[in-house]
Amino acid sequence: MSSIFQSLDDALSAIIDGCMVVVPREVSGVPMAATRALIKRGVKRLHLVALPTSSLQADLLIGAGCIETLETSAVSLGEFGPAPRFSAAILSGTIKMKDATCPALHTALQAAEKGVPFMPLRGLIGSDILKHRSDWKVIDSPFGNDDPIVLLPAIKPDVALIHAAMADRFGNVWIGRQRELATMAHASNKTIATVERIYDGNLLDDPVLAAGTLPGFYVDSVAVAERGAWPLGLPDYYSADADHLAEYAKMAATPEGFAQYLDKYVYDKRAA
Amino acid sequence: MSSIFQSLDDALSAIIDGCMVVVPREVSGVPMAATRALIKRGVKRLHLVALPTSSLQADLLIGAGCIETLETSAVSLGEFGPAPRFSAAILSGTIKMKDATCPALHTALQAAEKGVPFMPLRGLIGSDILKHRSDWKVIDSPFGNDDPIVLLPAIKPDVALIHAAMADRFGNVWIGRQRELATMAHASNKTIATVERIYDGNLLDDPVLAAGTLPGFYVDSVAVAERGAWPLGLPDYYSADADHLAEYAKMAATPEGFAQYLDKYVYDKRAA
Amino acid sequence: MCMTSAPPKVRDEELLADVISRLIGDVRHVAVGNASPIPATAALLARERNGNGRPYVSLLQSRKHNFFTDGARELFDCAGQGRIDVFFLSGGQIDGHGNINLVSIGDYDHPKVRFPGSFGSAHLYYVVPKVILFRTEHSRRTLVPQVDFISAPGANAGNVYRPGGPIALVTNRCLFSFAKGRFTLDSVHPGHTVEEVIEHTGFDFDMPGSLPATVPETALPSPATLKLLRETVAPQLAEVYPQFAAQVFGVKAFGDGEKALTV
Amino acid sequence: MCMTSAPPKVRDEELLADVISRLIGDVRHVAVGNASPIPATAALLARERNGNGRPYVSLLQSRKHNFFTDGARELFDCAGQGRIDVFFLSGGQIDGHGNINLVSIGDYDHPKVRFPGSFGSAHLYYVVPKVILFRTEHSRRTLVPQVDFISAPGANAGNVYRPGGPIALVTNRCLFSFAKGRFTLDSVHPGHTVEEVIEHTGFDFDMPGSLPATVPETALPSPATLKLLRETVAPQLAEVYPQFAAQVFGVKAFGDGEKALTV
Repeated sequence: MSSIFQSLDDALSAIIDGCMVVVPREVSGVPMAATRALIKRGVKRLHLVALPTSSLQADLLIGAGCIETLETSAVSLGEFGPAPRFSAAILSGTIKMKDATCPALHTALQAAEKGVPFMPLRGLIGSDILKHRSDWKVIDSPFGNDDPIVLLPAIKPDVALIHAAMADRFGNVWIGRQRELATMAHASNKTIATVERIYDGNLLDDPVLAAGTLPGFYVDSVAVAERGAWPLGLPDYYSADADHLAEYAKMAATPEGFAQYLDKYVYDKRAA
Repeated sequence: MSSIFQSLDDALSAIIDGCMVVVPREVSGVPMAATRALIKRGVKRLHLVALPTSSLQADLLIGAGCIETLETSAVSLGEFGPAPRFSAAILSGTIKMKDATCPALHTALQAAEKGVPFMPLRGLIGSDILKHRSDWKVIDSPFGNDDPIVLLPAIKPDVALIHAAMADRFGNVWIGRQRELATMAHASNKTIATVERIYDGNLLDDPVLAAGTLPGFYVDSVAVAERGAWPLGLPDYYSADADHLAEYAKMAATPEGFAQYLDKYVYDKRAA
Repeated sequence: MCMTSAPPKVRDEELLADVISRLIGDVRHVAVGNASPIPATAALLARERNGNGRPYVSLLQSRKHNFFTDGARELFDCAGQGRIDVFFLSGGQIDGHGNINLVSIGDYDHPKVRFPGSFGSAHLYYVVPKVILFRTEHSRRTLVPQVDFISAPGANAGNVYRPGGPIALVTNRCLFSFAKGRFTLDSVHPGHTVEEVIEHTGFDFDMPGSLPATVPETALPSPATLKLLRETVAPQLAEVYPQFAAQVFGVKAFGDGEKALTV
Repeated sequence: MCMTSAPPKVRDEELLADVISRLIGDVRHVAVGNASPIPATAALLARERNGNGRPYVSLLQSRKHNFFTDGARELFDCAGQGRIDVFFLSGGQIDGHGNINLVSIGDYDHPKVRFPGSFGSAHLYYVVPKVILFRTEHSRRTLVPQVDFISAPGANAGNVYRPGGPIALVTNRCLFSFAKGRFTLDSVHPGHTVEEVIEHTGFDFDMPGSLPATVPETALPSPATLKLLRETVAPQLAEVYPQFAAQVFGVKAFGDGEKALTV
């Protein structure tokens, strides 16, 4: 069996222009090294599904012109303020926004995980989110008192892109408590993982590690990317780099500052 | 905080006559010590949901007259043959059987886990299982080509009864890869766990153990029951006792033999 | 406890946390979303006041004060099960019907201002029995007659399944309670007035007896509460909100709270 | 490979496993349910024949040959995703329309015989592209004109979503293929005859050219296949089906295959 490990660029080759990519929320291990590699390569017209929210990752991809459609419940830099490129893109109408609410995205991916065309969810009725989502339907529940309930169509991404602590040579990836990464992989056609390091052995052989492992069966390629979530944190591993995020918030406030940020931190022009 | 650990009988006090109890399949850690205690106590009219199948546990409870309604996809002793008390009860009409198919039960419990009144599932159409389940509905999917799809109502058990390797004094229970135990707990009003042993520490403090842990938040009582799945196996711990299961299959083939089995192994008349 | 000396100076954050902790009441589980240091302080205060580890407090930003092991979905599933009793929401705009707007100002397709987004509000607002709205900026810009975009409505007509909804709105100026689709001014914080609240509120609200004079002043935290806040709650908070804890309570966190993987 | 000596004696189980392994074909993932030693043998044989670790083989009874980590649900979710290419089903009764009965004989409410139940058949039969029916007892008792209870139907009318279904039925006497709602007798195993198959089959089926004489004999496993089965597959099988492996292949398992928890 040839190794599942590839170079970062090779591992990302399935993410082609125009494809639908699902990524995890800002605290679940965001593949930031992979995100920078995609921007460097110049990927275009992505349909990004951020499950269920995003911070730096969506803002960077939007600012760099990689996103055509964004489907998420919120984009924010948290304590570092609003996400400036996201806000600018919405105000200027340069991306198509599909506003959602967090559990709606989880539910739509669970529908894909189960192979059903839709799943119901409570809430949403009377919200303007629903009003702007013609792809969501309301039916009267056939159980109970005919109360209305929303049905959400399954989201089946082309690629799930994740970052995690470790993977073994069988492609098994240890995801720990970030179980939404498993749902993302189950729902998606392909899964690409970056990891901090290689685990020497088979993660499924140890009952304790196996409990937190996404099986290699679902994983198409893996690349080692040390501190690959930087400047965001990786649960159970390292915290976010607050100084860097503050710097980003400041620089990305203007298009010029954002371009400088890309030059400095993405396009490897540090030495210039 | 008073200890969550109780005697086996005290821990089981929430399982009262007539209540709905969900139990796991024969290979996921079946609370057999608890099952024997319930029979000894003489619990009656249980609505047992076996997720999604059962072996010795359902057969014992049926033979001992504890079951009014059984909801499951199959009861069998596997390589030791049919489940004799189950078959006899169906032929004589002494229990109400709600036949299902495995993923239908998983789905119905997931519906309760999500707090929705129903969930859809592929398959089932054209099956006589559906014909005999007036509580299941068929709608034309509002997504796609109006194809018919089955909606299953949520199952919300009164009690989830599980057996696992270990629990800590905060009620956290290590369930490993048996993640259906978490869904059972989430779906049920109360959860009772028996465990092989007490873990000295907090299972949630270790990131690796936490990944396989059902939080104590969902757990109402815990009792230590060493080899509590015997004569069935406990994954990652011990295998089933094949000799005993063969003995059971032989004894339970007749009502008299079954009564002797209860005397010998359940009612503690071994010395007699 | 006998206190004859002058009461210690009460900070605004301490007053608000005390108000919120009293709203929480006797419940089993309080969950607090991201970037909510004052509600987090209130939830921890409610727990420490009881002294029995209850209510469960889930701070979603924290690893330690958060028992979830089933991924990002578990919070919402847990709420759907009816297992979250209290949650906190805010809004770029909040109107007199309890509608909240976390999306945008102006026309949705051509907005003038964009906020981050609705997060889980369009679900949690429906299924959590006690949702406490919290907004420190109390102005006609934030408290409006009608929100431009309803992220989640304050109430639903007909037979929509809705066991949850708003019970109160806490601002830097006052405490409103919410019932039957309207806010009532329950108390005004010390140093603020009813007239000021009316002036800075963009929506109509009720008053007890409909007379400004009958609106009580918000009670100050007791010395025992302040002691709990400063000595017991603040150190726990510092792990999750280090800047806030340092600024308000002068307390520093030990380490970064992240327990490293040792495999 | 040059084989001049007499071929080694072929056991029935080896022949059936070989037939099934050829039906599996070039796929990514084969799953095998409980109490199915011959299909498990066939799946492992298909994998060892390719020599590249593919297809993935999930033996649901095994910890080692089973990658699932998301609980008992994952098998069915995986199938729903279209990620299981081959599965095996059987039936207390199987009829000529490919309907299978795992529930009861007689009236459902007052049955004469009760079987264990439908297991996952009413889902897997619909979503797994290649379902291979397997029943070693080939008789008019098991292969009937019409099953008494349809656990899962062989086909669906209308626009029912159904990417999966039966492709073949393997018995101790022969191999039937299944297409367009009917079985066709593809081959008769060595030592059996077409007449015997007709005599013991309760349903109508097609024959190539409609003449008994044109039905070929099932090919014996090649010596290379037998070697793989006996030397490579059997030891792996012994972990999951110790009795079967000992009886058919004379192979013993090492330990009980259960890796103990060491926390």
